[in-house]
Amino acid sequence: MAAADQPILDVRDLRTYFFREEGTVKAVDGASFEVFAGRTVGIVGESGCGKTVTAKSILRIVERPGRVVGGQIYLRRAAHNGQASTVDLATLDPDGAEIRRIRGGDIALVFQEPMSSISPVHTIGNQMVETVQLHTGLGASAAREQAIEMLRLVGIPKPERRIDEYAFQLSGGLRQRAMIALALGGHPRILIADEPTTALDVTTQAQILDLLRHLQAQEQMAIVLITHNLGVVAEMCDEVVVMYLGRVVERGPVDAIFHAPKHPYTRMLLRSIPSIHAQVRTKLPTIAGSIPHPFNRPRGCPFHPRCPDFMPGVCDQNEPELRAVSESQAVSCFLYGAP
Amino acid sequence: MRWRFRRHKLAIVGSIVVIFFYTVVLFADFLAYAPPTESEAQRSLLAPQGIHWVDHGRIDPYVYGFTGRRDPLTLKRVYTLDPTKKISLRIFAHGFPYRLFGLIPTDRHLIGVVGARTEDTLFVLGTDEQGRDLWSRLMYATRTSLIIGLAGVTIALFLGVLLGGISGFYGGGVDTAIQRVIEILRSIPTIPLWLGLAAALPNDWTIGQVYFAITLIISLIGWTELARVVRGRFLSLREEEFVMAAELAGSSQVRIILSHMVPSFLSHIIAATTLALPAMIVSETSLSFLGLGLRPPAVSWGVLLQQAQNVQALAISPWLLIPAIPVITVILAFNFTGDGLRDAADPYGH
Amino acid sequence: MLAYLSRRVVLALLTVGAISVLSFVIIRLPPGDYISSYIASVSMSGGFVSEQEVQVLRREYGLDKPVYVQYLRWMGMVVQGRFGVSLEYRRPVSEVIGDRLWLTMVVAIAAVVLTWALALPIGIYSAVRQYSLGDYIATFVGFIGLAVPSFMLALVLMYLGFKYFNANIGGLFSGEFDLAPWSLAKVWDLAKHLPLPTLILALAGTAQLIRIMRANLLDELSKPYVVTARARGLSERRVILKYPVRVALNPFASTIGYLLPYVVSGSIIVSLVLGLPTVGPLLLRALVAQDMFLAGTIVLLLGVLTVVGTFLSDLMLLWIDPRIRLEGTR
Amino acid sequence: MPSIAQSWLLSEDGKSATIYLRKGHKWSDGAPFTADDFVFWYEDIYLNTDIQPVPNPDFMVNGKSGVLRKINDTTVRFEFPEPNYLFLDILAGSTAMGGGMAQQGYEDRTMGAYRPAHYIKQFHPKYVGKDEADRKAKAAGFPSWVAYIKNRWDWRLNPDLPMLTPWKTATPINTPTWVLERNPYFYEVDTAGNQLPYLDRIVMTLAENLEVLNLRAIAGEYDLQERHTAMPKIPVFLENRDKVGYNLALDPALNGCDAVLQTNQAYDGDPEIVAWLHTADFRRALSMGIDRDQLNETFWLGLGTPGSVAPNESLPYSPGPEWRNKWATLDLAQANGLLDKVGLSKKDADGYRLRTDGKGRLRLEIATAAGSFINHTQISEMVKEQWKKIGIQGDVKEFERSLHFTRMRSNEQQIAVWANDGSEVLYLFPRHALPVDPVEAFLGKPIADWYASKGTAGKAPKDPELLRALDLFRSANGKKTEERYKIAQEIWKILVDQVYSIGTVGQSPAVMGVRVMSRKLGNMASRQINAQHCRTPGSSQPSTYYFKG
Repeated sequence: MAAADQPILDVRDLRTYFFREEGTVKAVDGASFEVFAGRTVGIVGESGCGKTVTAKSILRIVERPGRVVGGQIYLRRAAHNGQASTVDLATLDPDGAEIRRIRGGDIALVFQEPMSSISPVHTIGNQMVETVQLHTGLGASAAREQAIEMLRLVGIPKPERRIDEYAFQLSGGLRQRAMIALALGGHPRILIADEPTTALDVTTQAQILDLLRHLQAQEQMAIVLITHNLGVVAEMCDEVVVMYLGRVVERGPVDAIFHAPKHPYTRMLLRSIPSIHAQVRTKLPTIAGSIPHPFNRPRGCPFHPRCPDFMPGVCDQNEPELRAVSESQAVSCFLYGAP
Repeated sequence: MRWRFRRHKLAIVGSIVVIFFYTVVLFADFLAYAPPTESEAQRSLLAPQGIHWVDHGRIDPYVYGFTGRRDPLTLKRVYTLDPTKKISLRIFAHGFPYRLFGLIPTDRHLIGVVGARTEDTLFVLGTDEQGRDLWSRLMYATRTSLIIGLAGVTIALFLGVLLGGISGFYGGGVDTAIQRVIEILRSIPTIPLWLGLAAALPNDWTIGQVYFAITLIISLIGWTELARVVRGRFLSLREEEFVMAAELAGSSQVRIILSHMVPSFLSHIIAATTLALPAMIVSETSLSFLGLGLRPPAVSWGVLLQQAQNVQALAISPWLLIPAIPVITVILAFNFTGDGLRDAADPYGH
Repeated sequence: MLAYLSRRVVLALLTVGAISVLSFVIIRLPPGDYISSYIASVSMSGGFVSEQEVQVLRREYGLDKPVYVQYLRWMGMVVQGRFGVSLEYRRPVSEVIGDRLWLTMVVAIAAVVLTWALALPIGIYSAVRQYSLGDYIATFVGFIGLAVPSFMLALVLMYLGFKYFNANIGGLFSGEFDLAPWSLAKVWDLAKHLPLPTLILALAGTAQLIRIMRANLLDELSKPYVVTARARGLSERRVILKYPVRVALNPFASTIGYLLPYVVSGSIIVSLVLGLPTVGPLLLRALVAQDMFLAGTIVLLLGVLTVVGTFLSDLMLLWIDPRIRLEGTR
Repeated sequence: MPSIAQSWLLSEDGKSATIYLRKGHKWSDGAPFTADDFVFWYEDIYLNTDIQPVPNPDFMVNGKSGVLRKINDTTVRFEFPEPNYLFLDILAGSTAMGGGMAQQGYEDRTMGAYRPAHYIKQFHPKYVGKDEADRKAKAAGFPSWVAYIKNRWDWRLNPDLPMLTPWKTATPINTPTWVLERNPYFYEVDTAGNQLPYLDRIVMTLAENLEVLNLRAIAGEYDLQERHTAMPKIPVFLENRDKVGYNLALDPALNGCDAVLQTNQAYDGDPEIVAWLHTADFRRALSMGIDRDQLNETFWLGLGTPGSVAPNESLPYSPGPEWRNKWATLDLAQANGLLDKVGLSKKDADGYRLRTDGKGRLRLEIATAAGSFINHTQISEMVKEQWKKIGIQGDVKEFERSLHFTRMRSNEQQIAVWANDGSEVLYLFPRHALPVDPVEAFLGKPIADWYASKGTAGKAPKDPELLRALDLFRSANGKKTEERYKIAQEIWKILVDQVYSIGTVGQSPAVMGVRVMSRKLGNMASRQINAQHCRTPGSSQPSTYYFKG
């Protein structure tokens, strides 16, 4: 198989649990998806469905008492001899040197709140130079040069001056750009962007998304876009992963998901997008009920209490598995195959 | 909230200890077996008695009788046990009369002896220079000190919530003025402030009045911290939507404060109070050490520790230092409980 | 910025004024005055003071005037930099204090440094490893210092030092160095006497600092910038020490102002028990003897120290925290 | 005074006392010590009303001032208008007038009868002008020349002051270490002709706290310590003496009691209490309700002598051994009998006697001072416990020391506890035995005012016996020694019989009598007189102490 056909990141049956005294929270409970170079995967779902924990799990930076308890996270990376090798991130020591090289160097992370994601008491330059040095081994002044370049790359005007400023001195859009620049410091091949545009106004949102696309084209980066905004997904992504209560309920190419959603949950999500074609003053459909409390995870299919197609005796008894329904699309629902 | 508190294991232990100590407060007379001031030179500085638990193969606790004299060479009091004289212990024995909770007249005590006056025979923790039973004094001291702490905190709480609340709720000039007062009060070193205030107490006050005044003085210092906490909470709550909503809906200010704001920061207040209590207890012992707090014949932890604060106690009668153990225990317990409560009330420790 | 600073200066001056009034009130609160305690001490040693003499003494020290006149006279002197003559020591107050002030500072600073050296690592550890066994042990040990009455700890340690280690008893110098001019040997002698009082003083404050550090740090540890830093591949040690610890230290700057005067006044009891030649016992004695110029000067000094300290720590906060420093410059 | 004089002579009529000085006697700076130093003191200090606004009673007889006259360079004479047989005692005792430097220099008393004129003159306006004197004071930070000159002649504060004593101050007492250095011109020599003192330097360190002081003494850090070494610590001293290498001497005092319960005979508060404090049988009952053996065992380690307030039997003032135990032994039956008899027969449920005016239980306040040499508060607490058996409720209240005195001066105390040290020499220091000195009169400040002012102020005692005792005391001033002794015995008999002051335990080492001496020191007395007028350790000749080896 050609290298391009192989995913550079292959997440299989990832499970991350939080062990609290009150009980175990299964924040991610069997998530599987693949990420290809130069392409974008969107992970969507309501708040609390495990999107962010999935991102942190990949980097192995889940806070205690959380822990990756199962699954594999295969990362294909260039080894020293030019050959590609594959590591399972799930088996690495989370405090070890290897995973630290991967963080920022292979996989970078951008958060939704640029203000609080950059240290308030260090200049942007300070943090950027640190990252660059860490992953490139450059000297201080060379690293600074590169940091300025990076800032220029993400479209920050007068980067020579901005580099010595603090996050709170920048406007929201610039801050997010700086954040992206910071993430790119180690030339990662995968960028995980966790709600990168949520805190921004619509115009700025568009600019940032443009920037991401532009960078992706230029650096051949894979992007994992975590969002609850299906509009963004439609605009940006090649693949979509829909998560509910820590599980992947459906995944597939963006067209398939948007035009032929299989899982009742996906359908409901799509229906809740306001449409310009809709009649004025029609009530926006909402998803009935709310997400169950993490401790009170329902038996059977986790979505069954809210599901319009709930089949008593089936959905509340057995857990569905993710099954392919077409060449590229998979769904976990008993509507598409009995247990 | 409850869950978070329970995670703090030290806090659970701490709160159990605190409850235990306040039980002692309630039952001090019952737990003591001798009046706290009954003195007798012939048992001056008697070391803690060993209690023998088993007699003739069954559990029948007893102590030995003793005789004492002063060694003419060392000038120490020496005591010799009299193995022929076994004095059996009983629980719920009769002893000196008192009123339980200040109401029910009784003469039952937790322990006592058979066939002799308990006051003359039983010295679980030994005696002080005047031959007074340390165990019994400790019980009464616990009562005094813990009540002072509680009363002091109550007053501090009242002042703190009132002034901090006013400061935080109205803001503006009132806030500035109160903040200034707090800053000035905090700039004055505490000990001179105590000294000045304590020395200014009228001398013809009875022990009860002095007791109250000391409490007041201690709390005068303690309220600023509470006021700060309350003000901070008020300031942040003022911005909260539900308060604004209530305001817009035309609720009166008192109503807003009582029915909306107070409940929402009650847990913070409880935590802050719990943390202020040990400071009050330390203050009481320090004031007594300086000779400014409660004075004999009042019995408090401070008074007991002050009497042990000398070379001869360390060298000859180290058991006089025993009262330090409950003091340390209770201060730790309060601190851990308070920390636990605060963690629980506010996981991010604001 | 300038407006802010000048506003702070004016406020500080007002506070100092209020403190001076309060200091005077405090030292004049107890009934009687210096003369009555003077008579008591003379009588105690079998001396004699006649009624007439009492009148003369009162007049001489201005104690026959109304309290506010006494205050104004005192302030008049203080403003000129004269603090009056200690009634008890018969020496200018500045001389009496001068001997001890810097020793007080040495002890206080040593205690503060030790407090920080103990509290910060423990605080960081117990925040990073919240609810671990180590957290419990560290917190417990830290709190022991808070719970044991310092006067008792001081005496017990001093006695044990004598009994088992033949250590010097109390004070800051051995007898032979008390009078000696400054030399390396004398400094060494001081250094040998310092650990005990420093440790006792430091233990008393450690718990509080541990608690603050732990809370601040817990607060910061959950911030996204920590996750980001980690995601950039920094080592855990570096992540913690460079980012959240640095931010959590900011509030500490504002405590420095209170810390020094707090240690000085907190050291009164310990200094008393250990017989240290510092300002604390002097203040206590002056208060008991109602040596009003001496007591007033010390209380005022401590108050001013606090105000100045607060001011300085505000400046320091301004300096170390860019958020405050650059506020409004954009 | 006796040591700086070569000899002295009291005239037969008691009206003049002549002091003969040594020829060639020198101040510590080498300047000659002559009669002019007396004259300077008398004319420029004692008679200067800025320094000494009113004459001192020590220099008066029956209210009439004496004068000082220079006879020649080595002779001065004190003259009085009426016989003053006591005056030599006053000069020799620890009084304002006598007492040498110890007393004179104490605080700013102007007495002491002589000054190093050649030195002091430079601060005196008469010799340098008022402006110059004030300027010097201001420059040194003192408000006026008066304050400054008083500072200059305080031997403990001023190292420059010329002295006559064996040692003089090198670094002043108001620094952490008070150092005394030998006076090169000290007049004493030993039998081999070596000049005294043997010790070149005395270093006294300031302990900020009594426990530190005691612990240092226990650890042998002092060569000699006798003040503030407390009785309860004696076992600890004994335990460590061989290990550390010091001796412990106990010097019993001569006064009757280390803790006296003084009843206020001029109390004007609660009339019921006033009446009982004035009832002799009530006071006697209180005295007999005290178990002194218990007190002795507990607080004096059994080393004291229980009994009344009378001084030690070896003194000429003593009324005799039979007065030691008069009304001063535990006798509950007699005490209860007396109390029943005087009208306090009704008791409440707890067994305490009730007031006769129907206002509940009779309560007596016992005021104590914090920080006394022996713990008066604890002693009083124990007395209070003992009084339960005679149905008397005592309320012990401890006051800060100066407050204790302030209350006495405003006549607020009912019963106050203090020691009667000094009373062993009744005429020189009567204040602990009789209410004659307004500065300290726990038996009633108004009575002392009345006595001191000869009836123009204050209040006469109601009690005829007390009045008789005061009359006797006043009459003794001009009497010859033997007669004075008789009168003193008579006064003590009244005081003991009437029990104005309830004695407990005394003649013990409690006050300055626990002496810790390094074994390195030689010529140390194994017992020395421990009495106020001997200014311990002065009675054991410190100038002869030396270090062995």
